[in-house]
Amino acid sequence: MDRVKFLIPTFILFIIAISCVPAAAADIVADSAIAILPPNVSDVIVSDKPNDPGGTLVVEWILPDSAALAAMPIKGVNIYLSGNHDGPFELITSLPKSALHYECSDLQDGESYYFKVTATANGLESDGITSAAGIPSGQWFNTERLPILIVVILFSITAITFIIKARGGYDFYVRPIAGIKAVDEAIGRATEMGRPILYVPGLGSAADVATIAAFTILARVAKKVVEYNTRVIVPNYDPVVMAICQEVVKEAYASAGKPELYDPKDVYFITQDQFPYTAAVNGVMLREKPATNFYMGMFYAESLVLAETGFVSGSIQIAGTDQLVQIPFFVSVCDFVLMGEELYAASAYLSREPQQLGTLKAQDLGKVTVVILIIIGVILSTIGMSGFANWFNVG
Amino acid sequence: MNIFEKIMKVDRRWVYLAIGLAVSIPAVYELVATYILKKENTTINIPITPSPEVKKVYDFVESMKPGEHLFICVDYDPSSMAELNPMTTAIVNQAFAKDIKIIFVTLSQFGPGLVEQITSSLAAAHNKVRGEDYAFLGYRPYPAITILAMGVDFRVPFPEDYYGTPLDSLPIMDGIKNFNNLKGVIELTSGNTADFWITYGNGRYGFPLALGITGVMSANYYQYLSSDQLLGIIPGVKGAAEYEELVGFPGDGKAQMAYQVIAHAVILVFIIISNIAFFGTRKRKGGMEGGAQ
Amino acid sequence: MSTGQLIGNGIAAFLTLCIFSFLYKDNPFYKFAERLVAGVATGYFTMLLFWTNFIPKVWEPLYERHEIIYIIPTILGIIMWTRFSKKWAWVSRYSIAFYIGIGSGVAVTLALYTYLFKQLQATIAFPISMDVAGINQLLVVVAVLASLIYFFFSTPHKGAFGVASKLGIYVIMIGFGAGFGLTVMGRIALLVNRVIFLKGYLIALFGG
Amino acid sequence: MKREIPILIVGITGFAMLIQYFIPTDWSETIFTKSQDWIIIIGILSMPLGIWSLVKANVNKLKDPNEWFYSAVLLLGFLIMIVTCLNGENLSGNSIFNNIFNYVLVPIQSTIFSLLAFFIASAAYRAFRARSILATILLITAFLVMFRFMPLGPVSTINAKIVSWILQVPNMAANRAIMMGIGLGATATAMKIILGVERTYMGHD
Repeated sequence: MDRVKFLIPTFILFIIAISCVPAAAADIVADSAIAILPPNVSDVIVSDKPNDPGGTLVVEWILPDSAALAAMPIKGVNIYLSGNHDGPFELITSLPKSALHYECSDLQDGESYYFKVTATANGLESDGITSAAGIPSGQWFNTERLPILIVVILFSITAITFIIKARGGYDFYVRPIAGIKAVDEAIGRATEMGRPILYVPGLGSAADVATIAAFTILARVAKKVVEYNTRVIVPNYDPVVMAICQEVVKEAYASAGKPELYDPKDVYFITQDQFPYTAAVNGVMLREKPATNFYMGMFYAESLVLAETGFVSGSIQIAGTDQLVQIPFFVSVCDFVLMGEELYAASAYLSREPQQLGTLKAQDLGKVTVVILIIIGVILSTIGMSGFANWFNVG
Repeated sequence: MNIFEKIMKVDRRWVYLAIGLAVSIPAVYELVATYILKKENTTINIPITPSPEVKKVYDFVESMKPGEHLFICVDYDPSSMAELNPMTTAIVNQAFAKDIKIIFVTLSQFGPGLVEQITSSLAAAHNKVRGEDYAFLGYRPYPAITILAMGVDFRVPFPEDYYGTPLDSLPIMDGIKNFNNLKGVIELTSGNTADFWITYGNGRYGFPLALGITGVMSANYYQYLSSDQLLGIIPGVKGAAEYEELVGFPGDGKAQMAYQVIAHAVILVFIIISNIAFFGTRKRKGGMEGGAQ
Repeated sequence: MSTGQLIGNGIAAFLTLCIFSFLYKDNPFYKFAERLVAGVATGYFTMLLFWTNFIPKVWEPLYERHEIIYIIPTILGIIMWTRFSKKWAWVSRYSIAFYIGIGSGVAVTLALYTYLFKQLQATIAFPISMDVAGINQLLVVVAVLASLIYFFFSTPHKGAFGVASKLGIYVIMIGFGAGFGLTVMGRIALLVNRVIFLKGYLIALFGG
Repeated sequence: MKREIPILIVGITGFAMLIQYFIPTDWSETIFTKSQDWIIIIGILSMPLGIWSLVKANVNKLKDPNEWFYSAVLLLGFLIMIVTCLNGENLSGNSIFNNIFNYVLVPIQSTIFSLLAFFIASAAYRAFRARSILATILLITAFLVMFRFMPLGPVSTINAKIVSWILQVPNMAANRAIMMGIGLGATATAMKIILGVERTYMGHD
């Protein structure tokens, strides 16, 4: 409604402005002392800034048609602010003509504000258009992020459904993954050779999901280690990660009824610096000669240094990481690699608990959805409807 | 064990030695040439074919007229200097030689030192005056916010330049309000600021944008070439060397290129040998089935 | 180079060679450098964290600004020390739980946004057409779909599904090959820097 | 008490951070920044655990006739860094602390990093053999990408075009698919942790 109310006068002004232009141009050429004001801007609209904590209004305007204004090129706009429709107005900013909107912040939520926008040209200023009242307010929900919320909810519902189904005895097919099958064999091999197992949980912190996935795999490895009566060495980069690894390994010994065999010296801290840590783990590999090396979690440039040294010391190597750049190096050097999502799937595979497998099914349904969205999205983009793609640009 | 099997199982230390030698050759050559042969120019001249994405950046700067403005954003830190400094130097050399005016900004914490280092040496070489031929506006954190603010007016995030002079008193900034008054932006980065320049810079204000990035990053940014969000990319030392070749100022990029080419050649030769040996052993095994091993 | 720098760089050059000696085989020099750097790095980071994190994030808010709320994380942090005791070690789980809870809560939306939504949007943003860019886009879409199918866990990779998943792993391998090949340049550059450092030191020592 | 409360804490904090993402208010922002700060604080205050582990292991080794020297070096390096930085101003400038950083830590770090040049070559030598279709694809792509460094005139020009295509089409597609998989996997794992389905990190009692 506000828009319409303002469209009529601005349209009239616009017509006047355009009809003035040839005359104005002529006048300026003839006698620059006669001041003709620049034409006004139009469509000054004030709105609350969406998805913000409050206190900000957005002012938009439309500049006069530049083609008709060759003689009086608009330089920019001045923006004035007042608490009353009739002023007094205070200049708050001058913007170049390329600016199409202005965000005015530090305002009081719930108060009415009026903006006057004037056009400037040749050092002169138009009399300006005053907006309707704008009232800033904060929002409780970021609507731009709605797509993510929908996905979170759908994903949770699917996962919970499958978990419940699985608890009820529903059996899922899961395809074999070589790297996961190799875990048990690798531990058996260590026992035969009488050598320890090295488990490197990477450089991530305990707040990184990949590291948390690494804890789960460690739990499984430690359990097998106890079963086979061998030894697992876990050098750490982060003290919190170390504390959790100790807990996980200790638990494996306790649940097998051999708590006295757990040696806290085997799960230890080295240093919180990437390459000194790498050098020390290299040293462990060459001196302890582990039969099997596990690299699970987040790895950066050290991936290849570790994997090559492990190869030299003759260990079987199993790696898993979600660091895209490092996967090629693990793939080239290690015997088995869990690539990206497989690292996360590994915990479900290894636990064999039905509820864990249930979430794998949910992940797969997620992929089906993604496949469908890609097909629909590309078709829509191809027929010129790019709005769909922007829906995923959640900011 | 025949020759192929020996090659297949060659001690890794021979590979290490080859790489070590490959990388030492240019260095040793330089030492010998400088101190024994007393030569002036010790750079090994490697013929370089510029790739299309680098050529486009060069052509873009080349198409600018004297007095027009170019914006260069130096967003890397000293740890990636080796890869990125050569390309910055080459671009600045080209622009200064063409009397193009340059505005520098950095969105990296350690950037100011780098910019000062580059501008002070190159400006002297080209007789350029700070404030007239080039300006350094300084460093601001929060890249997205800074880029958006510069799109409105450079004076919003940078009321004064790095040296405390108000922008309005700099002759070079006369009539330069925001990106619209510039010909284009070249972003040199070793981190995620490139994403901000693509999304908030090119995406919002539509100016021509070129990237100079490290080799490891390059795989992720080629997609923006096909979608025309970038006009060109200079990837790593190789891109820098190509740029230097185009500009005609041989510098650190070309000097490093000699090491790179030899080392890459060694690795490629090893891969070829390894595959010849692999097929050799396979064939023999097939032919000598059941025979003595 | 000043005498001080010359000595400093001499130490640096010696340590550089100690690390390189590892390429031949493990030896006392490497072991020396390895242990030295582990000690120095731990000392360095301890003091760096102390001055740049502990002081502004714990000491100043609590002791100087009296922001009572900071007692909570401080207690959670101190609780971690119960791990020194066998009997009370379980108390540290409270802090670990807090740590992991925050981490996974942030991870849900972050992973969806950066890994899923951004990639999805980038994949579908461009139209397919009959020119080079359009055909490339078609190939990208097909390749993305095939690679996604490779990661299906709960369906046997047989029949048409098997063909797609096979194509997917081929595409993934091309990606890995390209990733490997692209990285070589940066790694060689690192070694070149060390060689140039040693060369510069030799020149400073004998030639300069 | 030992297990249920921690799992409850994980659930509450995880759910709170999840909800926080959708709420654009000031206090929601504050919760986010504070929580990140608090995690850092827990991390810093956990450092003594790490230092204790390192120091104890090396003090024990001082009695070992083969190891005592190396452990002494480690402990000495550690102590010198602590002692030389008891004053925060020594973090930068021409202090002993900063000089050890520049002349010991930095060169060793960058040398270990540069070992990658050797390892990448030996890995390429061993791994890039045409053993299977997959290995062959890996080999050919890596070969072409590295081959772009060869200064061979027209051959290089054609190769540059092929490499450019590889990077823009299959390489990008592979990266995107792997990333989308990671997105789903990480989300599922994080949800399992928040819901308490995944709790191995906690141990029993």
